[in-house]
Amino acid sequence: MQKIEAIIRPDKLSVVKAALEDLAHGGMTLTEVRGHGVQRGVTEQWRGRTFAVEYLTKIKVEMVVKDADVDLVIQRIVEAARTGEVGDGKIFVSNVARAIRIRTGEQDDSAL
Amino acid sequence: MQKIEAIIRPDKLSVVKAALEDLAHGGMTLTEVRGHGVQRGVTEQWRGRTFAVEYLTKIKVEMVVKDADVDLVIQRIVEAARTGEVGDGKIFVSNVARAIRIRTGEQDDSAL
Amino acid sequence: MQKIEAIIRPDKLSVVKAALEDLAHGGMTLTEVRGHGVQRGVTEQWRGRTFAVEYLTKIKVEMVVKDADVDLVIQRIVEAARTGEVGDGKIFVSNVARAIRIRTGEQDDSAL
Amino acid sequence: MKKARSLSLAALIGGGLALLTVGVASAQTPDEIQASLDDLTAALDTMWLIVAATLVLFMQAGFALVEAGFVRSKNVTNILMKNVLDACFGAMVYFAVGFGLAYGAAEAATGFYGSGSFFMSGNTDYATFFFQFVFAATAATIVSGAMAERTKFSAYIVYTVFITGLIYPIVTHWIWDGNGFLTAFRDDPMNGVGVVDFAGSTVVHSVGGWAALVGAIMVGARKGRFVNGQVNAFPGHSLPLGVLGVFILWVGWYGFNAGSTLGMSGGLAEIAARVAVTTTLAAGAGGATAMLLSWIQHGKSDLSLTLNGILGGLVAITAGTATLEPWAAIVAGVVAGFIIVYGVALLDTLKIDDPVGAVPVHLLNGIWGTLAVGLLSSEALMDNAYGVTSTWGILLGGGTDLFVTQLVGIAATAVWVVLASGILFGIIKATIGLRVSEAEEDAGLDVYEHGMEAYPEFTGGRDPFATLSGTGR
Amino acid sequence: MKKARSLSLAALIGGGLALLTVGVASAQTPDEIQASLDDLTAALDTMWLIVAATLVLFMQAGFALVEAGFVRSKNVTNILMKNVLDACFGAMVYFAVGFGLAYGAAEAATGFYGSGSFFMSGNTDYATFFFQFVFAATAATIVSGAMAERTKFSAYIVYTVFITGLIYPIVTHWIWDGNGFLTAFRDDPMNGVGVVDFAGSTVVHSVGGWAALVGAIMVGARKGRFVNGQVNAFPGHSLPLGVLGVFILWVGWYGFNAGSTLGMSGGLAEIAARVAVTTTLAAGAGGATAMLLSWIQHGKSDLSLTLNGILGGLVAITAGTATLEPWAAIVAGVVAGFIIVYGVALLDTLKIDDPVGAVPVHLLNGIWGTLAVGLLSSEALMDNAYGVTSTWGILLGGGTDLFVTQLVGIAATAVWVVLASGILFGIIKATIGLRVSEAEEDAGLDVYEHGMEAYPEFTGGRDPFATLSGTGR
Amino acid sequence: MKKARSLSLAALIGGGLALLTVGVASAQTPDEIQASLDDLTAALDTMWLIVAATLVLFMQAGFALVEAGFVRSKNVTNILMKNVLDACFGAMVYFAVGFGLAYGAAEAATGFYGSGSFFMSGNTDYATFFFQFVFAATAATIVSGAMAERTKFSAYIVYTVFITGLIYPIVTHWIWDGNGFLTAFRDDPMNGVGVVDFAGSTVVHSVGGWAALVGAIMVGARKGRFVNGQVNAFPGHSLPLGVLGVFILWVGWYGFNAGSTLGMSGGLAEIAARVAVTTTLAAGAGGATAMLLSWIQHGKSDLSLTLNGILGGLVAITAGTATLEPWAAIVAGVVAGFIIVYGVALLDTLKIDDPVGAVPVHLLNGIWGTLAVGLLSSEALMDNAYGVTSTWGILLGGGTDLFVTQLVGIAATAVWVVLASGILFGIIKATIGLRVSEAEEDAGLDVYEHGMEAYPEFTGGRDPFATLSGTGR
Ligand SMILES: Nc1ncnc2c1ncn2[C@@H]1O[C@H](COP(=O)(O)OP(=O)(O)O)[C@@H](O)[C@H]1O
Ligand SMILES: Nc1ncnc2c1ncn2[C@@H]1O[C@H](COP(=O)(O)OP(=O)(O)O)[C@@H](O)[C@H]1O
Ligand SMILES: Nc1ncnc2c1ncn2[C@@H]1O[C@H](COP(=O)(O)OP(=O)(O)O)[C@@H](O)[C@H]1O
Repeated sequence: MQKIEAIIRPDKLSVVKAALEDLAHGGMTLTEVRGHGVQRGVTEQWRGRTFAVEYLTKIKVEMVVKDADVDLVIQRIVEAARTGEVGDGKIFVSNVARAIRIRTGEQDDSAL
Repeated sequence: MQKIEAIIRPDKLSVVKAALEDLAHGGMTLTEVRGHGVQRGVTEQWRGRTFAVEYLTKIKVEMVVKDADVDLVIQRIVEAARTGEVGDGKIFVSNVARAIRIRTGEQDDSAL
Repeated sequence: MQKIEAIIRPDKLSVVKAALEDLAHGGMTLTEVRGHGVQRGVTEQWRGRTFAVEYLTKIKVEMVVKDADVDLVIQRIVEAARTGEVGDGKIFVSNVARAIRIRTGEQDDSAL
Repeated sequence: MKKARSLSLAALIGGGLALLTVGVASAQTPDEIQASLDDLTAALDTMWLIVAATLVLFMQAGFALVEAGFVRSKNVTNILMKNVLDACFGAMVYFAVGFGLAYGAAEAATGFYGSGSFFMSGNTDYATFFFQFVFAATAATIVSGAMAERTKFSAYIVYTVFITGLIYPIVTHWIWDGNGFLTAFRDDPMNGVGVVDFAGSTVVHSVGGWAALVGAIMVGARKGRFVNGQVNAFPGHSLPLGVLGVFILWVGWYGFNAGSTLGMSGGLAEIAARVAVTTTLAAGAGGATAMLLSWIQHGKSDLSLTLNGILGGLVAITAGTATLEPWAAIVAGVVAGFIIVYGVALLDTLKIDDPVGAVPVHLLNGIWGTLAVGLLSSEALMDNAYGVTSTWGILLGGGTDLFVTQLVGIAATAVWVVLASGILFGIIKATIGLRVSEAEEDAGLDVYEHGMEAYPEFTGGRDPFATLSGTGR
Repeated sequence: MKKARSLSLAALIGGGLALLTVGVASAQTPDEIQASLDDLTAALDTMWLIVAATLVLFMQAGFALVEAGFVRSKNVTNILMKNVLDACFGAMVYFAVGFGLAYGAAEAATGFYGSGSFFMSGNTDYATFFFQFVFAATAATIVSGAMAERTKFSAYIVYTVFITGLIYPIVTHWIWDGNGFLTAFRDDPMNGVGVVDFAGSTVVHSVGGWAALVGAIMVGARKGRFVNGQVNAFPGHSLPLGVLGVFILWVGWYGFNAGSTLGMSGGLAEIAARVAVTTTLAAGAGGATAMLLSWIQHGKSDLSLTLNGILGGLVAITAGTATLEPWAAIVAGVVAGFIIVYGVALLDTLKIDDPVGAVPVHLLNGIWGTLAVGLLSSEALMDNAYGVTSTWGILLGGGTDLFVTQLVGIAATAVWVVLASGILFGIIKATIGLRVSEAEEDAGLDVYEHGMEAYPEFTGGRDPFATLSGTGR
Repeated sequence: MKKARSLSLAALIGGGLALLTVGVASAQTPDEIQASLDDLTAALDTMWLIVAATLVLFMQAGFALVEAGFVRSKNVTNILMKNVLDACFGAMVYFAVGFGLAYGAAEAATGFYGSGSFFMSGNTDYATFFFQFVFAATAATIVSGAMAERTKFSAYIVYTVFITGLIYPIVTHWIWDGNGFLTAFRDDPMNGVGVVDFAGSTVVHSVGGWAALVGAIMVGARKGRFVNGQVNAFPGHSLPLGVLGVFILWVGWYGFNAGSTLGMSGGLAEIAARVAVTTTLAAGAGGATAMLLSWIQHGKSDLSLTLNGILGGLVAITAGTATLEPWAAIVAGVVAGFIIVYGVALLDTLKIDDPVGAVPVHLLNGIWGTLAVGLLSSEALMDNAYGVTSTWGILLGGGTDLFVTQLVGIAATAVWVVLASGILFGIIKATIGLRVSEAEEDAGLDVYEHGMEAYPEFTGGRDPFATLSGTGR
């Protein structure tokens, strides 16, 4: 099993989700994060003084999927989340040793 | 060392925490996440129009533990977090290469 | 590639960021988390009754870096985030199998 | 005359230049002068009633905010809904039956309940109705705070209707209606004085407070509040809401207390001004005392208790606001501060769960305020405000008549409200049920009862998931 | 005399002991008595206008909170800014031209527009100006809610200036100025009665409502609201703000409605008191009805609709608040509740996006309220308030004159406001543009238009990133 | 008579049908008529004082919200606590000594301080006390904003007591008491006119502002605000709180300014109405100007500066609200807007850290408002409000007498408040300490000083950790 962590634009979440809907994936977990990369922040002001907000809100989508599904999921996410502008985000893939479904105690692939 | 990531119901957090109290675990890190799995969301309404809230609030509990402790910790979490209803959550285990305690610079198992 | 996850004090974030500025690192992702370790919480009160807030706010800094950069990044973070008091936090390092830049489709090291 | 009035209206609206005095004809004969004087007097007194009632209505917002700020965010929509409906249903119910039970003066009326004026039939004293209604709404609103975070919404609707329509009006009749068996306004008041409750420490606050206590006991404590002999604190989710609510209540209290002169003419203005001062001093003393006590106890000053202390001081001065000298108002407020700090702790000991402190604020201080009249009222002011010279505060040498009468008022109110609300909550419990399910309590009443979160966005401050949460069905 | 007044001022301020009566000389001759009576009458009526106008100005805060609470957090700074500027620019513009167009009585004035009193020149009736200004500010503020979350800030500034300075004052002149061609205050009113709109269901609320409708249509729906025939809900980010806003509006409405007597003397006090009661009952009925309907429809009671229902009830009673009996006020409120629930749904069906419900609340209920006068006004109260005995509510046997006149008033207002605001929004669209870019709409107007988030901290509740966000340039 | 009054009370409360006029006996003799007139006059003026004072007290909520909204969430409980206690302690202290120092008229009183009326002894003018107290509370509350986010809570308690009890009352005595050496209400005022400060640009706002400036300097800037020559912005955590606060202040300002007529009879109503209009126009002009300036400077309109601009305009009109024509009020407001935008920047340059802008709003515009009287007061209105015909605004040809007197007033106030508050803060610093520790400042004052977070839940919007955070001890 692999964990796919995609850091995407908040407003792309619904598109990404739709793109993954038909896959038989078991679930996903979302976290609100703040990111900093090539993309720089916006300028805001407070009582006449401007300042840079250097971290922008992003959504981290985490999905643990079967090894066989990794490529397809990545491809779908890339297609759905891309705008071509800086700030589109990144995908990181790492190995997962075990998975357990708390409700049933099922393990690994059948737990996803 | 292994990282145990458990995604649980928010109201099970105190039970899970109590179940782990007597273990000599070094610490844990919690994140509020939104999850989507077998469990579907609730229906809410706004000015007469209903809509589905498809992501439900969950807590992600992260603990990095010695290899020897992994099974026990998992077992405790599963017991504490289970209700038997959909939405109980999942546990993912992955390998951690190094650990450092910032305060002392201690490394790996002794840093946990 | 390795993922460096550092859990630090919120007020150390700006120092850590400054310490990493000159490195050619590609980006970082931040999450607000609540942590529990050697450090115990603070006491608060509500209508005459005191209680312990057992989880304290921490920032999780995630950076995926080239293998060659790992040691330097860790060293910088440790130096910047240390106060010597309990609660300084921890750093965990784990392996990342793949990285993809969504905007361009670049892979692995060149995607960082 | 009516034509003239409508013309004057036209003139006032239309001609930007028209002087405002055109409404008054050139009255010169003694009779015309008298008519003008009567008109001005009525106008002035009516205006005061309307302004004061508007301030009291604003207190609904204050209660809503205090209660919302003091509960957890998962139950905020629910507590807001209840406060909103207290006003909405309250208006209907008090119009239909409540006002008549309180002040109806038909033949059927006795010293125990009024009759007549239902649906305002045959009664055109709208200013009085408006002023009395806002008090009724206040009494009803007290209960929702004490029963917050676990009471069924349908149960709430039933009990609020009965409190506004039946339980509260009866006590009003007893103590404030000229026919009431306890009133100071009868020709032959009890012990020559009757119960002195100027603006309602007993009539409004204790009534709400007793019902709140009975309700809190019957619905039981919130899950997890008292566990294995340990008392867990459930901090309220927003102190700014709580503070704003208390300031709004404080401001509204000038309508509540000073407005209870019911007019400004005939020397009432002087009383109203003094009432404003005693109200201010008691509020300040209550807040300062609770703050200092909490500081001494825990080494840190507690804003939540300070807020309760201010409200406690206000409730405590409500009965005696016209008959206590300023120094006595400060005494009343200081004692109120103590009552808050120890009263909150006492409820915890008794395992009675009152999330917002309605019982210490409204019941305990309502009782204390009513007793304070019997203890501290000055001779001169009892005469000035009630025309009573035979008895005044026991501690100032005024004998026991007043104090004993106050005790009777407190006791009668306690018996009636405890019985009536006990039966009411008992019937509700046996039929539609009083309490939500455990699952609902865990998840919060907002989603289960109303399908609506108070802060539906992820962080309360910015919503990356907004595009999703709105997927329509 | 002036010296005397200043001396009295000095005495009042300086001497804590000075009696408040020193301002009045010892008037004994009939003329002096008359002068005193006139002074008191003017003082009383002016005071009422000032107090009522202050309450109405407070409604600006109510609108700001309701609109802020009902939008998503990324657009909160923007909607707050608009509400703040409605009051700021409104004051300038109404002072310069609006008041003159509404009530100017110079030769050039006709039945269709006023002239004179621009910049208050030659007019010292400041109480009237103050009272009329706060109504103008209300009309302007209605529009921003319906066009929230996607309208350019510069476009907003242009349209708000024209609504306050031109569109609203013209209708005021027609219906409220003594010269207006539709007014009830002419010597020869249309159909012997003129349009009866006591406090502005049509003059204020429909005017704002029509402009809101035209604006909402012309700016288009928010991105993602209507997709593939599906209607997506965008829940407002904070219900406590919404509830507080509604309570503030409810409280302010007593200034709005009861204050529209424009005085207290000459029997007006009695009208004001009755107005307060009908206002209360309609608000309660509107809220209760909307709540029950939503409960029946979805099995869960909807707080957002309940809030709209209260406001709908208030708008619906605004025209007839002085001529409807209490029972009729309840009828008006109940119908208002239905209009809210079905009106909100209707707009969705028509794919008109009105984030806060300005159209159902202000336009639909403004029309309903104006019609309700023609249907339900009682004979006695038409006489009492307007001195009209020839016609009253059609359902009470008062013939068609009143009802038809009300229809004419509604239609005339519709034609003018739709045309004028259509042209206004058309020109804005063609020049500076009406709508922000898609990118700006996605990210929120707060950052793009104002560089300022409403809740700049990460979680809205605690900011670990605060030290960073403040890095100066 | 007293019996009659109490009977009328009974009748009013008891009999729903009783007419409101029963309080007035059938006065027919000239003396009885005169008595009725005197009673009505006193009632009317007292009512105005009570209503106005209530509005001013509401400003405490406004200050609390603006200050809370403009600081970071980790210090919100602390700033709320301070605002709550300003009112609580203020009431005690002003009752005990402040009022006597300001208006006490005992033999010992001089032109420099009052004496007598301590604890209201021998003084029953409660309306005046109530009105004066709410002004005192306002002055005290200004300071907490400028010293927010780093001042010790115990230090705060000490300084607020001294400002309310000593520093503020002295200036009040000088300028508003009939004996004060600078007052316009003496028989022989300085330069034939005395300092003209109708509602307190100098007496209230500059006093608070000077103390705020001294305090902000002596406590030092917040950690991280000025680093290596760079100025870091610390955005306030909630703009909705800030906006609501400003609206509440704006509304309360009608009590503050118009209420300062201290009555309605004897032609004062006319002044009050004009005051309401100039107040409105200056507020609008201040807000609009600050908004436009910020837009020009940064390309984006800045809501935080707009809010400061409105408050600046209100402070600037406070002194001259009765003697400036409407156009001049707009001028005063426009200048106030400039002062806000450049004043805020100036403080940054001077490295003085004033989190909420108290110095530009209250001090700079307090000075400007006092000078504006000397520059722009019209001849007619100086006569109308003060009975002075010898001097008026310098720019309108009224000579230098008024302007010079205003300068003296400003200077005398500056010297006294800077000295007194400098000594006060110096002693506090040397004894209990003025500033919290660095660790406390980092973590926020809420947890360290009060053990209470303003938004204790994780996200401010929903609390998954709630079950934990409440584990009792
Ligand atoms: N090396 C990295 N480690 C962790 N997170 C990263 C890294 N690089 C980028 N990110 C995350 O991805 C987001 C998008 O990165 P950015 O460089 O702006 O994207 P792009 O390359 O598409 O312009 C960042 O905001 C950050 O959250
Ligand atoms: N494959 C997955 N990858 C990441 N998170 C997952 C995955 N499957 C489930 N989750 C997380 O676990 C939570 C519970 O999943 P769910 O399927 O509802 O549990 P159960 O199987 O017990 O009914 C989800 O809300 C989601 O956050
Ligand atoms: N074994 C662990 N697994 C996950 N997170 C941990 C672990 N140990 C510590 N942490 C995180 O690190 C933070 C700091 O830990 P703590 O033990 O207080 O630090 P220190 O050792 O420097 O005193 C904790 O709040 C928690 O978030």
